[in-house]
Amino acid sequence: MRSGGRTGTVPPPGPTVGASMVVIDQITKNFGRAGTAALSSCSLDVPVNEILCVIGPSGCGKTTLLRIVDGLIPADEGRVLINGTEVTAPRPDVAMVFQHFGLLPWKTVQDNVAYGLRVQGRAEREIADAVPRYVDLIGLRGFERSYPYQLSGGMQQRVGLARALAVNPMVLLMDEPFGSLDAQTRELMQEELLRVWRSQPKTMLFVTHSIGEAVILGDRVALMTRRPGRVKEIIEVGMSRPRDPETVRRSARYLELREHIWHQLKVEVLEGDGS
Amino acid sequence: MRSGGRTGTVPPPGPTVGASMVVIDQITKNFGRAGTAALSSCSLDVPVNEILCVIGPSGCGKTTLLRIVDGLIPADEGRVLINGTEVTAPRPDVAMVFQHFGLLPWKTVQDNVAYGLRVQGRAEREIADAVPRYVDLIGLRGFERSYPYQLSGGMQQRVGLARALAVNPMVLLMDEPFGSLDAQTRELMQEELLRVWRSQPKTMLFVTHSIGEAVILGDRVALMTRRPGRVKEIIEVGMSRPRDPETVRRSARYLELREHIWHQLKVEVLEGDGS
Amino acid sequence: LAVTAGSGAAQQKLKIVGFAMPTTPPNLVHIPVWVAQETGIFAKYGIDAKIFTFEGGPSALRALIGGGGQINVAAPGIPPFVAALSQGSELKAIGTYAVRHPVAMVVQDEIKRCEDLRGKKIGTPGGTGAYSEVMARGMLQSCGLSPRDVSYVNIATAARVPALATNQIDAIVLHVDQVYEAIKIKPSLHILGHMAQVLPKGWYAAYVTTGDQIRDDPKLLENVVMALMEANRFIYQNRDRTVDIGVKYTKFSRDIVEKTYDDLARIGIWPVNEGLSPDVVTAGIETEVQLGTISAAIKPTYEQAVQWGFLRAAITKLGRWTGDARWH
Amino acid sequence: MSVAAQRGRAAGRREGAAGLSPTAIRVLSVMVGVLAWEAYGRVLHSVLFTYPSAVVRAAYELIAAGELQFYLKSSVVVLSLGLVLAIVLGIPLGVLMGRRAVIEHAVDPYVNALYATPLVAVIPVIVVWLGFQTKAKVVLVFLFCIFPILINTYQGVKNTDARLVEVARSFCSKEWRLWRDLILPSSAPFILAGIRLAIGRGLIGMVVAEFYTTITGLGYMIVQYANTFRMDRLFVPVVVLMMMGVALTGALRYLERRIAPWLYVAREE
Amino acid sequence: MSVAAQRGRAAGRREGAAGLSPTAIRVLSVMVGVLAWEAYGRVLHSVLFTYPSAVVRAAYELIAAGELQFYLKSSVVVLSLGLVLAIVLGIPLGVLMGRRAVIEHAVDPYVNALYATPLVAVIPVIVVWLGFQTKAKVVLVFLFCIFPILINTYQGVKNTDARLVEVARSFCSKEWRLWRDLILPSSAPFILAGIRLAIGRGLIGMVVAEFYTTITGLGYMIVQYANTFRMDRLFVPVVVLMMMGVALTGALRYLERRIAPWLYVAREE
Ligand SMILES: Nc1ncnc2c1ncn2[C@@H]1O[C@H](COP(=O)(O)OP(=O)(O)OP(=O)(O)O)[C@@H](O)[C@H]1O
Ligand SMILES: Nc1ncnc2c1ncn2[C@@H]1O[C@H](COP(=O)(O)OP(=O)(O)OP(=O)(O)O)[C@@H](O)[C@H]1O
Ligand SMILES: [Mg+2]
Ligand SMILES: [Mg+2]
Repeated sequence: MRSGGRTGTVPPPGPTVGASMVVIDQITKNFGRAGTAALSSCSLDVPVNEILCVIGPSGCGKTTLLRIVDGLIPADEGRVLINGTEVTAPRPDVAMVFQHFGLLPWKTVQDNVAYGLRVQGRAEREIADAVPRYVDLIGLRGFERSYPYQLSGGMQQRVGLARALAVNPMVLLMDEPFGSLDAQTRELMQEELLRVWRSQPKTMLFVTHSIGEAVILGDRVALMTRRPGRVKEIIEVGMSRPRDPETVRRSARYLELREHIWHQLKVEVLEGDGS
Repeated sequence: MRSGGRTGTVPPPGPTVGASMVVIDQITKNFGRAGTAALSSCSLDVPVNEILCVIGPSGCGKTTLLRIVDGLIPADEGRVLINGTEVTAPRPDVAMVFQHFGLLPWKTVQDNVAYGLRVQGRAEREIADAVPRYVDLIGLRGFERSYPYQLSGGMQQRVGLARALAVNPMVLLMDEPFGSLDAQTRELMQEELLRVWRSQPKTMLFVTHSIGEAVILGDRVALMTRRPGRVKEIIEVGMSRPRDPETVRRSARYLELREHIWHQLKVEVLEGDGS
Repeated sequence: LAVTAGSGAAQQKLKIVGFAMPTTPPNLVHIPVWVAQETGIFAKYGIDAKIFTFEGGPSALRALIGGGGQINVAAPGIPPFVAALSQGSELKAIGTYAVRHPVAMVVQDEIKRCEDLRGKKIGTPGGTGAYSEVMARGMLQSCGLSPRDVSYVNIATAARVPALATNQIDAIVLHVDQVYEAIKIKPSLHILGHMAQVLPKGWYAAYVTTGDQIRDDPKLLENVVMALMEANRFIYQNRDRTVDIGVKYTKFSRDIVEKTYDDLARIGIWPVNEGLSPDVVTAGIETEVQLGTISAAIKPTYEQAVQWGFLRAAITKLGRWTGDARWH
Repeated sequence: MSVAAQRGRAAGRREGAAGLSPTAIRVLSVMVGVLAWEAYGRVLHSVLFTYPSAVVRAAYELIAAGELQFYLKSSVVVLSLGLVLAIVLGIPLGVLMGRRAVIEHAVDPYVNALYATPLVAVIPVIVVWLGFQTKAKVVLVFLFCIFPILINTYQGVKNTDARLVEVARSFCSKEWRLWRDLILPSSAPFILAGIRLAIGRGLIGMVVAEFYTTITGLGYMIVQYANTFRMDRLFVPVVVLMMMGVALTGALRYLERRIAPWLYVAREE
Repeated sequence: MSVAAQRGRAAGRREGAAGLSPTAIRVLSVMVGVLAWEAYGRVLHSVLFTYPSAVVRAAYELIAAGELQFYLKSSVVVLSLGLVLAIVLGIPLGVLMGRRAVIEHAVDPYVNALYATPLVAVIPVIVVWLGFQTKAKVVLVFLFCIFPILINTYQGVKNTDARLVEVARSFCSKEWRLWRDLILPSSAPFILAGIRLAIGRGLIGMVVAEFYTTITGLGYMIVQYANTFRMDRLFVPVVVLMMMGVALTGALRYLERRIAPWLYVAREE
């Protein structure tokens, strides 16, 4: 098991390219005694360095799934393997971007960005070097010493992203990381994310509500059913990289995928509307 | 000044149709002594019962603007008129949907939805009647007795919406109310919102990051500059209602608007990227 | 002297009199009030005593001065009484339960004579000038020592006996019943001397009331004084009954109460006649001046300190006891 | 996501420690303590100390004689009145201080000063005003109890999420509704800690009040048996006080679950 | 949006009350109080009470004689040692109790019991173990101070946002880093309220410790002048204690701004 620290562009020696980095095997999860069923026999395979986008109706269990993969909560049934090892607790080489941002209110932007690095005991020199780079990447230069409450919603969300990227994890779990951003900033961030991914390849599970985003970022898109969530369908995006957003949006494949996912979601949401 | 309670479909007697319901007059706002300039001479007019969508880059001052309009914080310069009266404090006939949801963690879904009504001293019978309707409207039947932490992000966001709708305000200020919803649920919510709006017309200031959403919902769209925010351009959507989302998305006008807004946003975001 | 406990018509119209006693639970020296109550002496005089106990004379005095009229008589030691007097409150001593010192110095095994105290640690709760230290000083002076020849340990009241038991002090002045209790705990301790014998002219305590109460109901106070004088006399005549009452209220075991009774009765602690004679009182006030409790400038006179009339009336009614060196 | 929405959700990882239930751990821990005390007490064998079995024997005697019940009753009356008074006055005053700057600054020096004032200085005034019986004692217990409640409530109010206050203001909440809907629930953990502290202080205040005014109740028992070195009997009221402390805190926890269920619902998962 | 992100941002609406500064309000309020005391004291004219001008005169005498300084010094040493000890041990123990269920359940009954135990019961044990001198007093002050800190810290830890704990776990934070990054800052308002309570209790504990062991310091002054009905002189150490209470709380506020700036930065807007 590696504890982060990759900086090169060469794929890490550990995982075999093409093999599965994340294996989600028949996960079931219920909450509380009353038993809100969040996930039911949910399975998913993510090959090394793939970007897998997850789309599903609101409340279908996406966040719950990421929390289980990160080792934050145990599944009721099933198991998760990362790089061949079963997940029982959080690992330093897996980082998560939280839907609720999860910034520490008492830390400034730069200390929040440095948080993961500090926690993992990186050298202060390395931290001093990395933090400004990631603050720049998320476009918050000038706000290094601001506290979270002094930032807009979108700015806070970007800090959460920088914090996860800064530790340069092997697996990145992202829960709607661009949900609070305007279309343009979002596109900018997508580009930055892909740039990081190209220079330091990593496996990503990317939850999003934007079909466009899923198609632009993902190698594949996993569609989830309504609660209790299962993987309903996995769609190969099948477009070559680098993808230009404008071009993609105009392509026939995009419109086809969009239509398909849209329809599938509609079925889930409308059927689920009753309960 | 009215204190809510409209139920009919007839426009209220107070404001003259066509007159301005919300007048934002040269608002300037700086935060702190260091002085993050959030808004600078921002002006905007919203006619009675219009839906005005606001789009702008992340951190440009949209939330700040809504907070000023709601009377939550004072502007440094300029003033806001609602229905002809200057705003100095929150009014009961203006309701806000918060970007951060703002649910009370110690109240269940139904009590959160009822919160505004209770606070405004409505009769318990009226509340008992209204709450289930709005819980249904947001698709959370069965979760009435759940606490916020037991809900997914998107579910929480919808509760915040129901709370504001329930008081049936004259002016509705909405700060990215559908940001955490998947595409389909979002569309469902848009439809519900328009249905409410048709049966109980109200003036809306609707902040969104989705250009599609702005075009589908808005009578006009206000584009904001990057921080410090001003209104850069106001665009007439000029499509008849009711609008069918599918049809709209295929129309030439939509693509044209989309292209235009997209471009304008790009200019703002890219120029603003430096600081 | 036969006591007809609370007999006759007087019983129907008993007047409630509030007493504030300075220790909880009382030591045997404080027992006359309870004796008067238990044996019906108070009832005989038309009195129903309500006895409150406090932690220290000052608290008892405060209850008398400020307690909303619920206390008619407080029974503090002399230092707080004189101190309060000199601060200008109108207080009067109307009687007493002890003019002589009812305390003794208890010492560790190796101290056989007063002179052995040289270089030893003496416990002085309340510090220099407090009652305990004054007594210790008296003891030292009786054999030509001074405080400079010993070291004082200002321990707290609650810690006195633990300090003796753990050898952290070598000597301390205690009430006689406490002495016997300490000896029970550590049998090697013993009494070096009774202070009433070392300092025969000491004034220990008084029954105190306020000027207002005297003006209000002098008759009642006269009865109180008379009843208390009778109680003092009763104690000498009824050892067993007194010990019974002592065991009941002091909470010490019977053997300790008996030994204490014998010591105190032998010394004649409880006055059977006036007790508050001018020489005792002026000497007592003078002692407080010397100790610095009060300054000479505000020293109260005998007349300011004592309301003599009630005692005189009591003597007239009850007759004077004579014929024993203990009677005073 | 609503602020503090998931606050407290299993805020601490809770291990089962070989699967023992909380009650089992508590009982075990107390048993170990009692046994250690017994052993130490017997070895030390000092008149200044005692051990549990002797205390139990003494308790049996005192209960059989009706003494314990008698003294306990008068103490409990004083304690409950004083504590309730402190809660009823302390919470609103704390909220007021937290919400109104003028009141805060005007009252603040008095709170800090009074809280640091030893009782002896206050006693004479109390005696002048209220005598030395139950009324005075209740007020003394009240003075003991109010500060933890007041100060904690104040801090809790200051700690209320400003964003939620803004939500309430947006809906034009009246101040008193704001207290009810927002300030009090959000300060609940602070207030509960304050009450917990007040219980402990109140128990002591009850005894101390008895020392300084006229001595009655458990205070009387303690003084009496301390002066006569009946350590076994002395520890009977002391142990009663300890048990009252534990029991009242337990009762508070129970109440907490009833009046502030969200603090617990949240912890279940 | 991060939980409690904007917590405390002007949590209470703060009015200026005719534009008076906080300090002005404080000074005014204290002046009113002192004048009222003076008037009442002169009217009451009792040996059980006094008034500020008499206290000032007495203070002048005692300072001129060097008495006040002498006794103050010995008290302050005891107070500071006891208080620091309570902070240093109370906070970690509180965090431990909040984070580890086994420790919580094992320690909990002792905390509740000890906190409700009157000092008189503890004194003999302390005397046997530690004698009468400074050591015993420090331990007594410590016992007075630790509970508010411990109990408030515990409650603060329990109140930590579980979502942030999850973030820390996700980054594989070690437990001690979690304390530093998350638990302590988030419990800071609780802990500070606890320390504020401990200061008041410590001041009293200092005096009480002096009553119960060897009588020295301010406690000695208080006992002595209370017993001789020198109310003016009695109030000199009492007022000193009050002022210490106010000053220490002020110092705490200042420290708060330095070690927990986020609590204040947030309130400025
Ligand atoms: N702590 C909890 N206790 C009880 N129920 C919970 C808890 N957390 C989540 N749930 C339930 O589990 C279901 C799935 O929640 P989850 O947050 O995983 O959804 P999601 O797919 O992330 O939705 P969204 O897109 O709205 O964020 C929901 O119905 C929610 O009510
Ligand atoms: N309380 C505050 N203190 C200091 N600066 C603030 C505060 N609130 C907002 N700001 C600043 O004001 C600017 C505008 O913030 P605002 O929240 O209005 O942006 P926004 O348009 O809503 O952005 P987003 O789309 O990301 O939510 C930001 O630069 C932010 O840093
Ligand atoms: Mg989610
Ligand atoms: Mg915003």
